[in-house]
Amino acid sequence: MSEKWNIILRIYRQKEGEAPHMDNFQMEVNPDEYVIDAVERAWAFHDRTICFRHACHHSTCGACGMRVNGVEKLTCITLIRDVTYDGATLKVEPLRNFPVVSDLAVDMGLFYRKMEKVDARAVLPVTEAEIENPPRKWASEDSEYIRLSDCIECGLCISACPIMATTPEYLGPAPLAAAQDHGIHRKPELLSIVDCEDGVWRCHSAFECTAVCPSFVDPARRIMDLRKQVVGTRLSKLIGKA
Amino acid sequence: MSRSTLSSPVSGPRPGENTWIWLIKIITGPLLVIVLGLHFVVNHYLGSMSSGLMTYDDVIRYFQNPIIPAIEILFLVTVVTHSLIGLRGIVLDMNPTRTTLTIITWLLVFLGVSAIVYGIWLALTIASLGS
Amino acid sequence: MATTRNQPSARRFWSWFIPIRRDIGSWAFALNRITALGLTFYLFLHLIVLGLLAQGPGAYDSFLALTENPFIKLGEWAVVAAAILHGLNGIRIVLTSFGVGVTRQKQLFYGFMVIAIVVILFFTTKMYIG
Amino acid sequence: MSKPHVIVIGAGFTGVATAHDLALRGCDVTVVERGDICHGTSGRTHGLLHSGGRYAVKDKESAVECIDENLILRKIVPQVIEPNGGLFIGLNESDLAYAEQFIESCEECHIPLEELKPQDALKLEPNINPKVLTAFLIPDGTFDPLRLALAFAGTAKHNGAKFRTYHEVQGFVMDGQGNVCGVKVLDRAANKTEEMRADVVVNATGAWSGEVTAMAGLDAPVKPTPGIMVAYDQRFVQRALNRLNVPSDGDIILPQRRMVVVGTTSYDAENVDYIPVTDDQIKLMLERGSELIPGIRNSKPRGIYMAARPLVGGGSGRSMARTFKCYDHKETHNIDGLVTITGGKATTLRAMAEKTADVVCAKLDITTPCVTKETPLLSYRQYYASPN
Repeated sequence: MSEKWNIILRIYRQKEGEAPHMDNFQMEVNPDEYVIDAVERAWAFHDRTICFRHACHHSTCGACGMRVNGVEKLTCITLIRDVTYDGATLKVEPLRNFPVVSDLAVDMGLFYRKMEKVDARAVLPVTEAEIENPPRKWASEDSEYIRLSDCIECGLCISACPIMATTPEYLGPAPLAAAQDHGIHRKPELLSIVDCEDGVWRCHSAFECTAVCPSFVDPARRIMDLRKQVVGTRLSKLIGKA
Repeated sequence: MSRSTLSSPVSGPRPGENTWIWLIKIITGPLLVIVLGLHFVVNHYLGSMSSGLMTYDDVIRYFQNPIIPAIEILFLVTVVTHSLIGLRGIVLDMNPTRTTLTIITWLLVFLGVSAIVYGIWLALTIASLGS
Repeated sequence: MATTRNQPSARRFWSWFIPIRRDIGSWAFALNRITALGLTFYLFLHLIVLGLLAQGPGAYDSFLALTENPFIKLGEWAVVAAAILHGLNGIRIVLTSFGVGVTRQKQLFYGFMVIAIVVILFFTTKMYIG
Repeated sequence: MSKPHVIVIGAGFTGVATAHDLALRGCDVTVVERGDICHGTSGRTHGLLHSGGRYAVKDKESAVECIDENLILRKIVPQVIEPNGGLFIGLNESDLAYAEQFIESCEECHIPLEELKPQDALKLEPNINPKVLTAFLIPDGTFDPLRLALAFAGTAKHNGAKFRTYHEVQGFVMDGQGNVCGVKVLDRAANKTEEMRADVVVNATGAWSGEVTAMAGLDAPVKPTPGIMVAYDQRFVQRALNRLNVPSDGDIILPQRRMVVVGTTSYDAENVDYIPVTDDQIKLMLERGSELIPGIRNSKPRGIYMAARPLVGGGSGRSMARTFKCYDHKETHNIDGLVTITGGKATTLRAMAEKTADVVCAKLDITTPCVTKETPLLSYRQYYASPN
């Protein structure tokens, strides 16, 4: 059943101190493979100096986010069939708004530090209210099971957000979504972190983050909800004082 | 201008924006849609010119009813506030330094206040011309 | 050891206005920003022009004659169009900011744009044929 | 007296855990990795926090290691674990026959076990095969592979360890007497080579440890044994699900975030750098997986990948022991300064590090004992908190 396609894998290359350029690799691929497999094969058989980041290959770790044909994707769950066709090129570039370590590998340190600043939850109860309503039906409702949170800190939303492109100081969609996941009422110290120039007020409703989020987090909607929480808290404080 | 963020720690919350600035922008927005709608109607229906625009005399007559200058001044205040807050938002997206931001903020405030004062004076003089 | 390329920097602010391969939200964002800049420029131009009213009928009415000039008329049409587009998109942002229709923000945008086009067509006929 | 310098090659589970242990025992550690954290097999595990149940019957040694480590990891790094337990389910007669041995062996390996009636099992996990005949509750769990490694790496970094990612070891630096005293490294991000000196070099490159020891003219009896894993886009169960039989292909299903991961197979492979996924194995996972959870048939795959286990010792595939070995090449090949650690399971990363650190500390006559059993790890994001 494994069909064969001949594609040109066009990879962004950059070593420290050298000007970035694009390298083309003529490759035979199976369209039902994933983009990360093509990149890994380019490293294994074509050019051992290609640097790229990957780990779990099934969208739980968030390491393999890249721009595929200009759009942010988790390359481990993006089928080659969905992003190119036989005889075409497949352009792979690093995520935007992160310093490039080399080629496709970027340094997401500052992004992780922002997630730590809002103390984003890594694990949460399975029955925690889902963002969708009605909430997804879990196998057993009344359980006290714990699961890893939806956000896998892959950085796609950070790369897609037009405001993130203006300043490294902006918290960005994922940290704000994590703050919303806590809720200001449950974690009041978040108020001063998100109610500022680099917080919820910089979002200009492009909804790009939700468009590229691979993990059901819907950060844009959470930012809007966080805004309501902040306005509500500020108003009640004002009325409380008055 | 962009330094590597490799080792930069997460900076403290910067006070350039807050709930109130956003709320004012969000409240003046829909208010504007209503008042601007009114303004369009007036400008394109009540005027004596074929295109509906108002000549000098139309304007004077229109301003006799005291409610009109009041509405126009309200409209002026909302539109100036809304647009300058929005403009400041765009400036923020240019990642200005603290001093640049403060200078620009005060410039915008000055521009806004002088526009409003000038507008009020203009509306009152036009209203007085009629009597 | 990482280079500073590819990093957030305000220098590339023009990328706001060319959201190729981006989602409809970015087009709305770009449209909102362009119309906002246009409207703010017009606002202050409009204030200055109205100043002529204070100098008596001659100055004002003679300026009014200018509105027949096709370029000025087109400019005025653009202002009307920009105001309608910006206004309706602004309503979308207000609604989504308070959670209304936030899961259907695309449909909201398309809906508002249809209304905008209808209203603009109405005003165009009013201005050019009316 | 300055701290002894140890270079650890490989930032997979074993490498980062060893760095953590050695940093706590007062060593100056540098981890050298050609990719990023979890670039090799460690990333592509299915994430089973092993209770040892699967190996209780046939490989008691590694089963006991697993259950001990399972309980320790739940204590020291809870924020990367889904501690919801596991379920062994029997679906046919041969499964029932296996139950007898299974209960005995688990008790022998002090793995807590509780038999459930079929309807109770179905009440706990409604999506499992309704034709379940018997079920056993067992303390399995699942973890996020990258974050488990980052938790160890972050804590190690906090205690002074340095991480050189995208640095590929190309050879060893030998002193006059044929002993290893450093590594020749290519910084792949800058295309520059450099030499790094160390008192001891630890080769923690798992399935690649054979390739690395070959650079010193030695061979390590590691047999890369790949296995396929297929992730599906629905979370059918809260617990790890195992088939009650002799370990075979496609008899484990693990929940992880909003997915389930079906594993695995076991066969020999030569080229470890790239192991292709074959269609027949994907079909096998779907077939076997849907025996355990029929619902898998109408869910979509979300990531299909291959990972090469670093198995040690004789035999091949399923018959090989899952325990780990630590070689001090001074004893095995009279080459001092090089220690290789390979084999083992993801769950036993702390125990492997303890054993390796014991060997390294003995060589460096460091007497501080291992404390990783009771030292809680920092948040995995700490790895990014303090830049290198």
